[in-house]
Amino acid sequence: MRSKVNITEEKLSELKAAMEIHKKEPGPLMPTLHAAQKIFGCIPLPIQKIISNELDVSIARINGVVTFYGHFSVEPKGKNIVSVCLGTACYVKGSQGILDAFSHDLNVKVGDTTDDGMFTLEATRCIGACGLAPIFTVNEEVFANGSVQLVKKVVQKLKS
Amino acid sequence: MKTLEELKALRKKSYEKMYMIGVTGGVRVQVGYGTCGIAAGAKPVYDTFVNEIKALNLDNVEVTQVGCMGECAFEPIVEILESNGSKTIYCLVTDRIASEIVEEHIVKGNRIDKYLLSKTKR
Amino acid sequence: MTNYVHLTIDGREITVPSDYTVMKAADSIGISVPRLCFLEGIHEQSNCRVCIVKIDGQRGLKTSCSTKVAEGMVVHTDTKEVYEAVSFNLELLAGNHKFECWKCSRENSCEFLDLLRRFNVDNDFSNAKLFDQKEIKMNDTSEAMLLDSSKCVLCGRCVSACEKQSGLGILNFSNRGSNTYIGPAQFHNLEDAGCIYCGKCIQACPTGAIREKDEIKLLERALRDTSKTIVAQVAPSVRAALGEEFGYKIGTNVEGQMFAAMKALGIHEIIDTNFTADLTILEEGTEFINRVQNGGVLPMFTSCSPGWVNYLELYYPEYIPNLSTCKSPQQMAGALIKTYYAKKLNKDPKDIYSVSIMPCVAKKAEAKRPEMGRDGYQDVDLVLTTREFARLIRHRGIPFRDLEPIRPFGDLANYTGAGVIFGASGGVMEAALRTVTEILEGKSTPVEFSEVRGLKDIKEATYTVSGIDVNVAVVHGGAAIKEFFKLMKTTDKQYHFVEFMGCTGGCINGGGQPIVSAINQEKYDVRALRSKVLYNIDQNTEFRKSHENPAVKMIYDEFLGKPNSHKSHELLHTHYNKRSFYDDKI
Amino acid sequence: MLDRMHILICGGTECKETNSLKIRDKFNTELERLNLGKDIKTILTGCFGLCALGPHVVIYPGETLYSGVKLEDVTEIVEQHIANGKPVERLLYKGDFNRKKFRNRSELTFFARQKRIALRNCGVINPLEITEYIARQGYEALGTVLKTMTPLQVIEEVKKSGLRGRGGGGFPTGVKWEFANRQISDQKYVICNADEGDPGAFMDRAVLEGDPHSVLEAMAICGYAIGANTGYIYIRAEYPVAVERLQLAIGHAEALGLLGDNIFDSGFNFKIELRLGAGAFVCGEETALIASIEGERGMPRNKPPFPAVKGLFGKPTNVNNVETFANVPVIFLKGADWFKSIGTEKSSGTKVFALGGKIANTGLLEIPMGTTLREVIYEIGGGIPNKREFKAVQTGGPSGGCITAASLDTPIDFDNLIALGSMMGSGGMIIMDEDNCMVDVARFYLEFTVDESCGKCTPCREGTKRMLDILNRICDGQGTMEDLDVLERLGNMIKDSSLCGLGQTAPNPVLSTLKHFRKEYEAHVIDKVCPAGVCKNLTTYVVTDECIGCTKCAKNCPVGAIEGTVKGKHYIHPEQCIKCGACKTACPVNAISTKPENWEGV
Repeated sequence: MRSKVNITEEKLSELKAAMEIHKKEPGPLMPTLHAAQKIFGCIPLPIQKIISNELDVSIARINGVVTFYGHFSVEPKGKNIVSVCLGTACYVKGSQGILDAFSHDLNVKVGDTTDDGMFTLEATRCIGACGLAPIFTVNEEVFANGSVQLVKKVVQKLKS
Repeated sequence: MKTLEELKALRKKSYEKMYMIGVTGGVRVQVGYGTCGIAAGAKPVYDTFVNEIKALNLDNVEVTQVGCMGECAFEPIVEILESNGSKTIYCLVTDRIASEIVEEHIVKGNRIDKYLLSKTKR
Repeated sequence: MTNYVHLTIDGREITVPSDYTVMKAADSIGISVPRLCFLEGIHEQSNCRVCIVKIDGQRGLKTSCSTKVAEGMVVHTDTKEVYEAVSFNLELLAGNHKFECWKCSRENSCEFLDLLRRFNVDNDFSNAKLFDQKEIKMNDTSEAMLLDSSKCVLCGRCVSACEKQSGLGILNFSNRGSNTYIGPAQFHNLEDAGCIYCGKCIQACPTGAIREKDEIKLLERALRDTSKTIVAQVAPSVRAALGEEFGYKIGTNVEGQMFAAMKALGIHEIIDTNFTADLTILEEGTEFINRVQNGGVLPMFTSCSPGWVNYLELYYPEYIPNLSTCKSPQQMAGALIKTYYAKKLNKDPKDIYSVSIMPCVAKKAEAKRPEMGRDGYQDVDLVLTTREFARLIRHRGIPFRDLEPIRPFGDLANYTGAGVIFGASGGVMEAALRTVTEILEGKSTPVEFSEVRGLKDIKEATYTVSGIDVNVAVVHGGAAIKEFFKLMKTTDKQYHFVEFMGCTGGCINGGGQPIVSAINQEKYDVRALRSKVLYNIDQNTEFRKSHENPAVKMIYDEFLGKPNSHKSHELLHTHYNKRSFYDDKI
Repeated sequence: MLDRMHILICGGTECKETNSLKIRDKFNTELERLNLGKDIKTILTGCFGLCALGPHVVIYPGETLYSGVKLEDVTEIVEQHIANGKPVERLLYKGDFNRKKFRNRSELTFFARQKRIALRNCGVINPLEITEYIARQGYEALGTVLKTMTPLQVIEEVKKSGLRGRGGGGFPTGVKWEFANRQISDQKYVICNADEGDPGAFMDRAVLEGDPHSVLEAMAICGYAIGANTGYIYIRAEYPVAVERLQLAIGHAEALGLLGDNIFDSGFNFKIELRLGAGAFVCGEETALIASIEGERGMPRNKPPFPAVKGLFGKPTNVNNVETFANVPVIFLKGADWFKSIGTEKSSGTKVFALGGKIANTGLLEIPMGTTLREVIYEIGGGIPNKREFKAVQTGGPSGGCITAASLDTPIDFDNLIALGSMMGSGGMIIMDEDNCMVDVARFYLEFTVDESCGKCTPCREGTKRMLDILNRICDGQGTMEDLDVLERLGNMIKDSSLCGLGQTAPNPVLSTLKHFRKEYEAHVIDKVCPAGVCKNLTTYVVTDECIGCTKCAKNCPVGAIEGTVKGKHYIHPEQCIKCGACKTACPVNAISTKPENWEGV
């Protein structure tokens, strides 16, 4: 089961409040989308429609912006987000192997979310910690000097 | 801020505070707190310094965050500036090492050579 | 004052106004720079990179569509480097294109195919063993249109047309890089994406990626079904544009050949939608007079353009009471075909196959509205666009240019000049005014109301009719509709009667009309040329006012009684519904 | 350059009052007298901050600090110190800030060879405290500019400094400002491009995190110069720490009246707002960045019109990146001449690089332009670890190219790197060793551009994808020689006909490796071997005669494919080997090889 987007009245009013502020600024769409992504964890069509009505921008256009940027997503992400840095410094130090290991151990394709909605696996671009390459992050936590062994350990811990 | 003189006065005051002008035995602990440092574990290190120095009631020691020094592979990096002009850079600092630095270097005044960046790199 | 600059293109020294692009400068001396994404005034994003040229002293190759000329500039449009780059770009596009030209709606109007021919492009990148092939996305559940990513070259012309001409923005790019596709948000189905089916995107598309739902086969089957009587109606604007599909100049009237072709195809009964256009004037005019005299909702809006009706139902449903309850001429004709005409032919309505040939894509969906029929059958069974009709004629090998023009017979093929100008923006208004003023004034009034003619987006006029100032407006094209509603919400002016059309220029520029290539859109004022055909016919008809049409008089006498009678309400009027889109439940 | 002597004389206001100008003249005469004038420059610098003891003189190299220098002391300093290398003990600064004891940092080559201008405050001040920035002369440049200079004078100074944009193209910053200044408009904008997206580059992050005020100050100076009252910082959302600190810094600067209305009582107003990027590399291109702030897909627009004419919301806009801005205040503190004296003739100043990959000292460094790649890699960077052989250095990220050992003595500047088929880019510098497959590296970069291409123009959208298809096949062992030809032709076509910088440079990693490492490509195509042992389908691991029989490889093999006795040469069973490379990593003597027999290298 894919985790469903949780749209509550409370979150909606949070979005509305954010839009009230941004509407007054020039170029309100990006800040609004950042807010929506933060509040709901993704920006599905119903949310896009609300933004469309409020900012008078067509839904297709909003979706065009949402799908253009890697930071926004239309589908909800998993409970845990594993991101492996594929910046050059990390790549030449073997981060592809780490990504493959996560993909194998979590049984999920890169960019996808596991069926139980527990994990999303992403490849990210440089997060600027190249001195510690290869790097990966699980949710907010950063793991430095990654290795396949470390992946195994982390996955075990996450699954338990 | 209306005039350059005003700014310069503030600058003088800040400079003196930052570099402990006229303070005897002043110590400034700079913890590298950029993304690299944070990723490498600067937060517990910083917290350790703050807590231990508070516990020891060392009011002439200031702990501060600074940006990246560039030596990312050796983060977390801590630099100790003393009002006598000496500067010491420690690298790959952990919270345990941080305690040790407080005890040995800051309290007793003994530099701990084995943790020096200059030693580690060579 | 215009400034001029001197430049050299392919060795020829020329002088052009300084605001010219290199492309325009080249065009002016007959050098045809290839182009694909460029659609003047609508899409000037220089993203296809097919119009690139070499400019001395500048790094790389420059797009001629966007580079302005400069004094002393030396341009080469056809070096080896340019040729290679253009060929390569075209080959890259071909690698993702599904070639099924024989059944493609753009078989003979494909700008992409023309370029592939011109550059004799190889197609090595389409080798699925060696190169990744894009996922094909099909958006084909709508009754009117479909979107087929396998033919899309991502030029973005449709996106700009929808935004600028229709004022809607139904289509946009999604994703990025090689995963980019064009469509509604999340490739949501078109019928639930706020699309009004005006078809501006189709006219903008250089290939067949976005097109009307191809229903030629349905007619082919019906023509071979011996149990059916095929009754076909044809809209006013078809005769003004159909000729373009057979090599005639834009603005040629091919009415007689059109009827001859219908006959040649094997269509049994031909009626003219111009007739029901006249009927519409009687119904709508009467409705208008009633609203004015009895304090009804004003302004009254016309209702013959289904694109416009879609627009109102989707975006301004609060104005539904303003909309005339009259069906469109197509649907009026459909209703009469299966009732009055069936009886005349002595046929069971179920055995009649009612076909309409329309300049319009939205008509396909209009015909399928559930309220447009009775006793389990639809009044119009099949709608073909002008383009589909032309393709059918071609595929059947009918020598259109050699056909002897004919006049259709039958009662419902009679029309007045008022009926035929329905196809041009302002035509409905003018036709209505011809009749309404005469009825209200009780005496003969002028025929021509030139204030409502022409191509201005929003046309306004005030006529004093039996002492009352009647404010009318004519609005055409989605973008102008949006504009007009803004205006109407802010102004104090009380409008009485407003004609709306979903397409700019009216039906003559409908989404189902022959495609005019980007280059020809630059060269010719298509809307004006086609409108002129209709106004010429109008001038030469015996009767120019709808209420003078003897056939109209006859049908009221024989069948309907009088305008807005119970019978006509049952057959010729309808109702509208508020609609919403992207209606996923949260 | 680095070894040349400099005499820095404090030219701060207070020192000037105590004769520093005359002292400099005296130095010059004395140097002239000893015929040293050519090699040694005297420079008036900004205040050293020890004004009570001025005037100060610092002699480089060695950073010897003299204080309280009088006119009559000059001869002695020149004769003793400069000519004979013996410091004048009696004049050495002896206060609490004994410079001699400051040696710890500069003892490390890593720091010693650097010259920190953009990074001057990074790792030195607390970025959360505006007072520490001010303590280091922060906002003095802005104050001076607003109080004493006209916008045109400001632009002239920047032009004179020779500062070029540090974001990639290297366009002269002063000229850019001039374009924007010339436009007549009711509204103009300054944008700081902080959308540092090159994989493996993080110098902008370091500045924003370590010294946010320097960027704010520079933007205000730029605003004054071009006539803008609003600035936007477009920053990657991936840099939360930097975002937070910038937000804080803006608040502090506003509270002190250093941003906002009527700054320094000059009538000049300037406000700065943050805009977050959302994960699109192409938004580093200025027109795409502008589209993004406007709330559109980040698709580049055709130039001209340039942003200076028609930019954000259709108004004249000047865009510079973080590092460029970070240099600006220093130019006004120390003078354009001082700035111009650093670096090379056409590329003045310094450049920050993010050194990464197979290098001992990964990290951030700032060096004067003109430093050679060899100095950077072997002296500052500490060379290649693990006894591996250097293979290539990649600069300029996905837009750049690979530079080989043969070109290591090239002085780094904008033009030299372009001549080598690479580019400065934002400053990523990735070192690769023999274990890196250059075909795979080219593939990696191309995968990046394919992912990050905005999809607007045909060559970039479709062309890079096809190049990637081909490279994937080559790495898989399915490539043909014809493919190499198509790669080259396609690459050149994409360079020539793409709309924006991303597409125009996207083929560089492929074209430069094809040029320099063609043999490696051919090994993949003809011999079906990946010499570096990266492309799994084309790799066979073998133990060479170097083996000392330590058994480490066998112990580390996850599938038990390695057989051997202690002190005996080991053997890898190819049919069991899963090509994970664990043995190669474990081997202490580099005795496990993936190279084909008779491989002579590239």
